[in-house]
Amino acid sequence: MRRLISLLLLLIVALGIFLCFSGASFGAEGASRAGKLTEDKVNFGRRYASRGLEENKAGNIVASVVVNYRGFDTLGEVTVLFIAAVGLAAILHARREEATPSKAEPASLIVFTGCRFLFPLILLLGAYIFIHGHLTPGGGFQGGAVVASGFLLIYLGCRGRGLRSAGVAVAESLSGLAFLAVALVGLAVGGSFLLNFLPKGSAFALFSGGVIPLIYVAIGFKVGSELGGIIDNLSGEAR
Amino acid sequence: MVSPILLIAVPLGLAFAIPVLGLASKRVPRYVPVIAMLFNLVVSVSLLPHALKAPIVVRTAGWAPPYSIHLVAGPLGVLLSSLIALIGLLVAVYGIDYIREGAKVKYQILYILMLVGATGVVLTGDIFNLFVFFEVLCISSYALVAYRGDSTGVEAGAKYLIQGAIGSGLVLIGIGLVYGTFGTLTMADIAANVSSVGSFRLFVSLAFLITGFGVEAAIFPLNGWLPDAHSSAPSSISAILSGIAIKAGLYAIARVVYTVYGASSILPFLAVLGIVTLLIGEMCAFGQEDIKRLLAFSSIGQMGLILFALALASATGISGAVFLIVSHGLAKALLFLASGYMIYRTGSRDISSLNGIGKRMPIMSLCFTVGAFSLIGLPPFVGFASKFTIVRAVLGTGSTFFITLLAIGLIGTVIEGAYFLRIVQGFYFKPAPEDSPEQTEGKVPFSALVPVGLLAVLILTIGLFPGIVGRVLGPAADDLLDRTAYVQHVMGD
Amino acid sequence: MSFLSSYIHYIGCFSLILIGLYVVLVKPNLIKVIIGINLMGTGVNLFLVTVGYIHAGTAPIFSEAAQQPEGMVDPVPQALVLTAIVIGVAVLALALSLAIRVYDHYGTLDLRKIKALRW
Amino acid sequence: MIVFQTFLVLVMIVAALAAARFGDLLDAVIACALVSLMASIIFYFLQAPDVAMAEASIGAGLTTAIFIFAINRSIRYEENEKTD
Repeated sequence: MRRLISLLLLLIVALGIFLCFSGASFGAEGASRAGKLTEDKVNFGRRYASRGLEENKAGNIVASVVVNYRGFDTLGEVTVLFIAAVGLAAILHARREEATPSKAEPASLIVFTGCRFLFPLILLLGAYIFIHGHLTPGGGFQGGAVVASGFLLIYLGCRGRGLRSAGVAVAESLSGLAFLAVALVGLAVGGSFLLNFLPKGSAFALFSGGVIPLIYVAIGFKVGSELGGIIDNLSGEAR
Repeated sequence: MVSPILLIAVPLGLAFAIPVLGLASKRVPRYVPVIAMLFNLVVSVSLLPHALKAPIVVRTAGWAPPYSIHLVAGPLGVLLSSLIALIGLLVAVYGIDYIREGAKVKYQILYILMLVGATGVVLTGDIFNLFVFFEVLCISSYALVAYRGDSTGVEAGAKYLIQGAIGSGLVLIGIGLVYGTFGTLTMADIAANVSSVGSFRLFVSLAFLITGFGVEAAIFPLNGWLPDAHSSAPSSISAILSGIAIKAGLYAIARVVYTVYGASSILPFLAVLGIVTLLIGEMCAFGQEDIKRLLAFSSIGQMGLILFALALASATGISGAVFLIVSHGLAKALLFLASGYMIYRTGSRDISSLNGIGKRMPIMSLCFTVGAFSLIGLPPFVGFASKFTIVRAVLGTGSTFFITLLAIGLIGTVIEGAYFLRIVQGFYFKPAPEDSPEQTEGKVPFSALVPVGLLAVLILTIGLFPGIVGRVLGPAADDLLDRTAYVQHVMGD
Repeated sequence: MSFLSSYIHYIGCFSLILIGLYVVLVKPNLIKVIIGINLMGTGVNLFLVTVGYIHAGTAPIFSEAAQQPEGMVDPVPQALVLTAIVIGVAVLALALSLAIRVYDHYGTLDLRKIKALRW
Repeated sequence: MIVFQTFLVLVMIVAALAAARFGDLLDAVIACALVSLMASIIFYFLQAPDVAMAEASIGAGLTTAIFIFAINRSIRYEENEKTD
């Protein structure tokens, strides 16, 4: 019965979506076929792609959209991840007191050494990804996720040597404050939140793009510490 | 004039700073939400005269709209953000001593972020940004419903999260369809172009958006989560969820339907949905024995009435709806806050165990009575003024359809009056149960009496002098109805 | 062939969304439901990126100054999807922590058996 | 090229169906990771390298890991479905 009703619901949704695509131009592809892309007014993407390089001097247009044009979204998104990390720790808080610590078998020497050797390299790769976010594909989120996967490795290979909750908390709140501080300096200097107030340099150099690399580094630290904290709490290793 | 963006940035910064402050001192984090909300209240109220003259459009990143995200602080947005800050401040004061178990510091962080999300929803002028702040609001409420990790809270949180996640997925599909059709995400820009596109695709994207936001707004078939979540959360959180969070969903629906799409053809459908929601909520509330579940179901009913009033599409109707949002927010926050300490005192959430509490907790039960009477719509409380505005608006439209719906809806109000009067009668005229254990932890601290008393005084004052809020209601309704003015203000030409 | 090239991605993403919705509506197991939410999220992300795709376009990244912005795919949906992916993983982590606590209290993940609360 | 992309989409749909079907939650999670991986490659072909990186590291990597932690701390097998 329940299955039948849900299949019927799905059919209605599918029909609605299908009928959407039978009509006129849709999406960037349809717009380019209809010749709409020449009008500057109707399409965000066209404008960012054509003017983004000179306005922000960052080679990666996605980076300048994420950090500058739609940077306010990014602030909200970092907040969402922060909420998830804090809420998860709060929900599992009671469990930590009632659960008895499980004695897991330590990893073998080869795994242990391998993990200790790889861990700094992974951190380095993550840092590379978020520092070069404005030049190459990648950025704060991707780099942060790579950093967090380093903590995953530590959990697998070196039990009991995970992150310390206090350190994670300090890292995430300081990097969040750094992001906000950069944004607010823009408000104080130029009257606009998240303004790219630093000299932008010449495109394709490491020191270019004004505040974009700064904010990406802050995001990288924040995402890395939050995802690391989530891994720590879910795996039951948090201290 | 202070930039409205500080309404979001400053509380956010304080929330980010709490973990560091918490390491320095255990006592400081408890007072941070109060500071944040006090700041928001002062700034919102000081912005109100400016917003009444013309909506304040704030750019981010220095680009003129529509090329970046911007905030639009119009009369409606600033009125709602003042309401959020006011209720948030009072509940934050209440929470200083009320929160006794679980991770207290994390509670304070999530509490601030939930209110930041609500403020962002009412101020933003960009449809994807609306989604992001909506997620901030929703995800922190999932976490707050379950933050104690007890069995009912966790179960309610899981149900709420599943339905909310589906809802936000649907919103995202709707946004994708909108972006594919218009190539823009700014609400004003979409509103300016909306007439140039064939109607069926618009209808599908609007259906996705309304269904998605409707989950949070607890419209009839989508409100399965609400009674569980509102009754399992701590009372201070229930007050915010009922008083503010569900209204944010309704605001999003109203903004999308009126300003962005200008879709007047679906309004009768929304009106019918509203009345159905009203009847179902009130009927379920009538049979409840648990006081917090009763209040939660009554919230569903009131949301139905607000939706009905919003669907009237007349200036009076929308001012009535906004007035009801204000009055229901104040009254429901008061009821949940008062019931929180009553539950601590009697150790039970059964309505029968609250019999005779009027003698043991005179101030709390007096305030509860004020809130209940206001919800029923008795003069001279604020509920009467708002419901009267709605009735006047319906009679003003002169259409038989709406008058019939209103007549059906009045049955719901009668049911509401019946169960609230039963509770109040129990407070004063029934003897206390024999074996009622006197809980010593039920002593009401000063920090709880002040917000509850203030809310009761506010309900009475605004009820006696509706002009305090009434001056803002007209411009707020125009803010929602007048699409050309909105587009002109935002796009600047 | 031209049908495939214009619609295959839309077919893929809406199949994912519908499968995800089906799992959420039908399956009683809490972790299975969360898997359904995850599938649906992936589908939605794919849909958003497909909306911004132009046939035979190039990635919105300038690697040398000579490159022309014409024929570049739309960067905005990609930025939106980055946001959506992170929001998705946040919801997922919270949902899984709730699932763990539900299992602690009730000893099962079957949503039909977890019925302490009802209407 | 379009044939290859069609193949990827078909693999993705089959993996999603498998994730919906498997009674062993661990298998379902692995199928889910396969869906994310295929989606990541499709993102790359859709000229979205940033999204492809994010999907590969977050969607296919971290998500799978936290699913496995959660399964480790609850149960592995879905109970038999009874039609209600």
